[in-house]
Amino acid sequence: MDTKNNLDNFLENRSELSSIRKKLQKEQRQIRINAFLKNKLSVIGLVIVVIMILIAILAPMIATINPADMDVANRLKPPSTKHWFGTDDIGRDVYSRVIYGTRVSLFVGFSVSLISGVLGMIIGIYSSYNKILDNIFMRICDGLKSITSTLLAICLMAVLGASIKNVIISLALVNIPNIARVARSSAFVVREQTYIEAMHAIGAKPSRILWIHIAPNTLSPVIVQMTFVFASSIITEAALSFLGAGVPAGVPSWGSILNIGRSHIYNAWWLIIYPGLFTAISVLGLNLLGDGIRDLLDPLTN
Amino acid sequence: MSEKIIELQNLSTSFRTERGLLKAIDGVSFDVHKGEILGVVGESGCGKSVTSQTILRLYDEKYTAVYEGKVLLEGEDILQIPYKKMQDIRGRRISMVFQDALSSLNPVFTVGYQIREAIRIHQKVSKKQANKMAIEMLSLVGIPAPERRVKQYPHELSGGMRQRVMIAISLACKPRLLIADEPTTALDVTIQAQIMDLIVQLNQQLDMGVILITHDLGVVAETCSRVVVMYLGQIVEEANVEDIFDNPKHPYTLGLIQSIPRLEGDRNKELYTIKGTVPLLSQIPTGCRFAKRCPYAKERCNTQMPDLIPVSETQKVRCFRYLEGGGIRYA
Amino acid sequence: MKKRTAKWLTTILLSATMILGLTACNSKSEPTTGETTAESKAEYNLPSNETEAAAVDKANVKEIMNIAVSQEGANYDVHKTTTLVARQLFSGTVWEKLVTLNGNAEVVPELCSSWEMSEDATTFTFNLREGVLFHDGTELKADDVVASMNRWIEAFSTAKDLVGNGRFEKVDDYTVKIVCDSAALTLVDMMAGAAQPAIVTTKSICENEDENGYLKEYIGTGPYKFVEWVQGQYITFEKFDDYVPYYLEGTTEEIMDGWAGYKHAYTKQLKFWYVPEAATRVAGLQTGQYDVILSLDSENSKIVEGSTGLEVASEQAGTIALVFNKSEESIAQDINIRHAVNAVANSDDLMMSAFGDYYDLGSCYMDESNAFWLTDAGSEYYNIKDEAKAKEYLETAGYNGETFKILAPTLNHYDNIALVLKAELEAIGMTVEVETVDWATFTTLREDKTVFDLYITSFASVPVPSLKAYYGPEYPGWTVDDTMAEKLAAFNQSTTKEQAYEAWVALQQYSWEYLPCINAGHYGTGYGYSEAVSGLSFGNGVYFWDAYIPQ
Amino acid sequence: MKKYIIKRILAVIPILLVVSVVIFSLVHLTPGDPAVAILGSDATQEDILALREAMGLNDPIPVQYVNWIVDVFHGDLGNSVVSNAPVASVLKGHFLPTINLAAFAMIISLFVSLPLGMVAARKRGKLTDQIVSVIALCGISVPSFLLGLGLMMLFSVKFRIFPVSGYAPWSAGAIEHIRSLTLPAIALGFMYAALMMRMTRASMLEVLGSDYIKMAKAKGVKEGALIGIHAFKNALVSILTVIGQSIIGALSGAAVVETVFGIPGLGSLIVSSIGRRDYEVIQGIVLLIAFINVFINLITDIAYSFVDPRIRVQ
Repeated sequence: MDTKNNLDNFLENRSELSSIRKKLQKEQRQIRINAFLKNKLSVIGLVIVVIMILIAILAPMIATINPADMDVANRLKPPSTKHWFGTDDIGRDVYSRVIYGTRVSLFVGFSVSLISGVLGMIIGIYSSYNKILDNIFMRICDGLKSITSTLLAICLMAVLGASIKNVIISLALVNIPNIARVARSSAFVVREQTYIEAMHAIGAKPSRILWIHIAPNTLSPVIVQMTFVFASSIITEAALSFLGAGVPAGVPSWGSILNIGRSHIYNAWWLIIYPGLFTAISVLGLNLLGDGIRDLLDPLTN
Repeated sequence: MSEKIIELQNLSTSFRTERGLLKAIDGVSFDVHKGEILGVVGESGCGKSVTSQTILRLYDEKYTAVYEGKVLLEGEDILQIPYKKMQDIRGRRISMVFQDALSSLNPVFTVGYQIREAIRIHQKVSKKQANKMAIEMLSLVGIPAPERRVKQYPHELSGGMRQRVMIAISLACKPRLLIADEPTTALDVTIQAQIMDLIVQLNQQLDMGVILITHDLGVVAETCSRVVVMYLGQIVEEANVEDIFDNPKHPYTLGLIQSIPRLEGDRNKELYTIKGTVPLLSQIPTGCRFAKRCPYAKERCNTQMPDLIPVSETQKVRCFRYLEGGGIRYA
Repeated sequence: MKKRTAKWLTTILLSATMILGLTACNSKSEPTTGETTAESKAEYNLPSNETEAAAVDKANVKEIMNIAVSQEGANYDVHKTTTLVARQLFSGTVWEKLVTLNGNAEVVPELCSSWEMSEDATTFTFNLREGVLFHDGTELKADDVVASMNRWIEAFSTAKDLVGNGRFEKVDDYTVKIVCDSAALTLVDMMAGAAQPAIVTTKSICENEDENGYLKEYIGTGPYKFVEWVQGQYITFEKFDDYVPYYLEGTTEEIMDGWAGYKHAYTKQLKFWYVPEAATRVAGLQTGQYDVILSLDSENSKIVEGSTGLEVASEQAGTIALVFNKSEESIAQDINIRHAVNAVANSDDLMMSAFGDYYDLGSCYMDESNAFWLTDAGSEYYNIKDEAKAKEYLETAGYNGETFKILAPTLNHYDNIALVLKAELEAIGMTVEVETVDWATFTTLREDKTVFDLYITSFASVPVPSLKAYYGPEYPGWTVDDTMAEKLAAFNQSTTKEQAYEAWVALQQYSWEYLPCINAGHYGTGYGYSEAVSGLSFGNGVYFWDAYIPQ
Repeated sequence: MKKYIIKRILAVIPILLVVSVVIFSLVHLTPGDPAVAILGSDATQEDILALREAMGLNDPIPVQYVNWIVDVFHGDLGNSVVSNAPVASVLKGHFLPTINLAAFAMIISLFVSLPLGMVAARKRGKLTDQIVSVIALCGISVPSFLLGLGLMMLFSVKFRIFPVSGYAPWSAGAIEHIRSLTLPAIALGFMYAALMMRMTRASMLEVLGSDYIKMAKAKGVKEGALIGIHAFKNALVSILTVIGQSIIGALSGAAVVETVFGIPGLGSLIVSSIGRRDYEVIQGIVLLIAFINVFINLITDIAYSFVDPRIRVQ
């Protein structure tokens, strides 16, 4: 019997099987989406995140004053009809800066989770495939992980200097090991499955197996992980900026407003409360949504 | 006849679900006498396990389950006593052996601990004494070198051994009634037989009542004196074991018996199966619950619910067709 | 422009403050030399200390005083470090110098009983006080002074430049002298008040350096001895029982004037806590955890003032300078660009953005506390806020949208100054980029001629104008200009103070024309303390040699 | 077991090597140098240049690395570039406050999270559960520095119950010590309490649905023992994982909280050391943290085998 025929047979059988599986999956998915929508907390999370995204997109319309405009004479003024959230220490409008800060936070969170998600997945999947690579990557990941994310981020920021780009690079680097681990372990599980073994047996190309058959199966846990990376990046960015090692002075970000508020905690509560609330609520929303997505994509953990 | 240990009177259990109350068992009545083994048979999902767990009130009564009817344990209705008092009944007067010993034994405690715990909950004995008793129990259920076994964890034992341990735990306080919920399902055939023998032997030795829940009619034939056949939360037939096999009255019972593979007879003949599957609890039909799958069903079966009617001193059946015809002529 | 009810008492109060037993002699006239061009004045408030020395009941004084400071030194070898906290904590308290400054920033004797300068201002002779004891029990002798002073000269390049090859030498056990290569009129001023104070320790301590060349032990002659430094936590001083106090020249009263005079050391133990967070220092003061806190900014000082039982003192602390890159790599090499920036800079906004109310304007490069050197030379260029003129300058310079790079450290909100300046420059059509980095990065980056056109920094109060670093060709910003060098040399070669002052006026005038940097204004700092604390000495810091809390 | 531990400890070496290379490169890639930290902000340019030369900061980086790592393997972490104190003694001085803070935070969060998590699992879907879930969500959503600032405003400034900042060592008395650490520990521990709460709830739920719990119930085991002993011991494995991760997180997350509360621990030391470019100290801290991290992972793994006999260390 020639291999080709064998392969065709195999693929045919497999496609039949997979069409059944797909149907089942679709049904399952529908059930889970219903469950997701029934779960009030997930919906609240979704609403918060959607509002955040809207705020970020519509920032120029929602904001009342150009966030970079300063009026030093009116510095540190409490909330008023002109400045809804008061002014900061060089007289910029805190409300507008908080609104624009949503953009920065979302951008940082999104970029970090995307970059670390993609790179982490590539590393994780390759590691699952090649023992030598695995050893190298995993030792490096172990090393990075054992430095702990906060310290590593602080050190990286010291090297790179304050800028949004560098915050994203640092946080992505910090989060890659986590995602790589998740991708690697679920790739391992998929790899052990019979059909992958069978594909090896009939001589399918490794890269094809990796990217067409293994990678998609690691997607769900990676996406779940990414939502949490999203949330934690927003916190870490705020913490870095709070320590003065995050985004540079001119950029309106929640963390940098908090950093200013830190030295005015007695006389300018509005510099802490508003960005603080925005940070906490968005992270809350993302976490709620993350929980929902996890239940949606990864029923095993439920 | 000897004294009744337990008597179920019109027992129903409903579960609170998102779709409202769902009745899992409906008007179940039977009794078990001292020294007797009662078999409860039926396909999965027919309410056997719900019945047994209801007897022990294992469901969460605040949030999940609602019980109706009576469960008389030596004349006392244990559905009415305070929930806390159940702790004294469980394990001491009624105990239970579960299907899968691997998952039913706590993996993080030693075998000895789990037996001792059962003893010390109900009896005031020292730890040392309890340990001695545990070792005795293990040898009672036929485990070799029990002194060594008490120190072992469930995962270190074989499947049969684990099942014996579970029986040892159940019998630790010499209960009046043992409920064995499919005790052999997960085991090899040879081990199955050993475990069943053990249960029969202990039943005689300790003079207790046993409710044997199973879907395996073969096991029933060998061990039970009386049989209750359940379908979709109801008893459809109750009879002595001989009558069930020789003279089944309900079409469902008949179907079950016919689907037992036999050594004699035509091997090439396809094995009988009852068509269809047990419907979900939420889709219980209005008439006879078996009607949809019954080869003999008539108009009336689809609209009206038959009662469980005694047809002889020892036999009861729930079927219009049988009652009408004075007996269905089963081909 | 701001008009505030000026309570412009810094100079006056400086003198008044320190004089124990005297009521503030507010009648003293305005600074004798030069008028400040201050257009707006911070409401500084340095309280005068009116406690009668005799009235202090020593038996009923709290044993420990807790002080919160915002900085921690890498070490406290003040010969070598310029860290503000090192000199504020140790100077006059643990260490003493041959000479020090009185309330009028005049040089007066401390460890010496008198000193003489030769006519040509090259030779200085110091007669030591006898019987002064170090904390290790040994007596102060010429050998100790020679070792200490020469160590200081080696460590302090400005002094080294001034004295040339001259070094201190022993004349007898109680006399030392130094012969400088050329006129070194300001040597004693430096010894008395430089950022690297010329403190005196024992000869053996001077020689007992660690591998990096820092003192291993801090042994001085001051009223308090150093006990312990727990890094990251606190520094403890304890009263030195064998301290030998001295009287101000010409008095026998137990009083002080500025940093000089009779120190009592009423409190047994001084504990300086390292508390980097401003808010935490304030909260600690409010809860009584600390008796005195340093580095209070203008907003927090309002909070402290508003709290019952708490007081605030404040004073000028230094100048903010916008230093231009005058190398070929920068567009600021063009003097017209520099003038354009200067013309549009709004000093009020620049200063306020970083210091709130704790600033005042003034074209003088020197601070009010050094009254002798004040001058309004060049004030016509200061804070003119003329956009049209700025645009003219830009046109002359042929400016064509080149990026103007501002470098600022994140320290003390200097980044705010950069942002405000950016906005102002953009208003006249300049393209501006701001880079804000931490202090360590800043000090390295500014050495690179290509990364900035202007950077923002501060200069703490110095006793002599020549200590202003930005006149040097080596200092980042690279002032390479013949006229400037000539005028600086004229200052350095002066042999009398009057001559030096003339030279300084000319130098400052030329500075405003040449603009090596823009002097944006003077910043202030505050101190918060509990009402219960008496006897604090203010003036270029707060000092605790007479401080006490009655029980 | 012994063999396993030795094997695991040996496995630490490559990790620490990776860590050392990473941190050494990071530290030396950082712009700026310690000269200014040593000389102060008003130092003259000449003095700075002279010091830089004297400190040998101009050696090639690989040479510096090899020198350092060889010393480290001899147990010598070097001397602080800035204060010249031995790094080991600097770390020792800052280690206790951080350990105490982290331990206190862990104790608080364990005492809060475990019972609450168990109760929430027991009352799944009911009001109690929802309240606990919301608290847990807030916990993982409120950054510790924000919580710290809030607690400080409320309990130190307004009610004056706790000191605002600073650290009182054990030697200052147990009460003072605990008082000085209470607020920072809460600020730091809240997030980990939340994580543990979620994990406890989730794994308790999983366990409570298992057959052996039903079996124990059928045996007559009382409610308390059922949850507290039978279920808990089983849930403990996954809870232990979170506890281990939380301890590590608390150690490194302390950086921000320590800065807010002025606690002289490793966290504030690393923040200030970065500001001063105190290379050796930064390297020392990171190595120490990495070592603790690996060590805690080892302890957790060994603890697993005590909790769950099915997990064998090998």
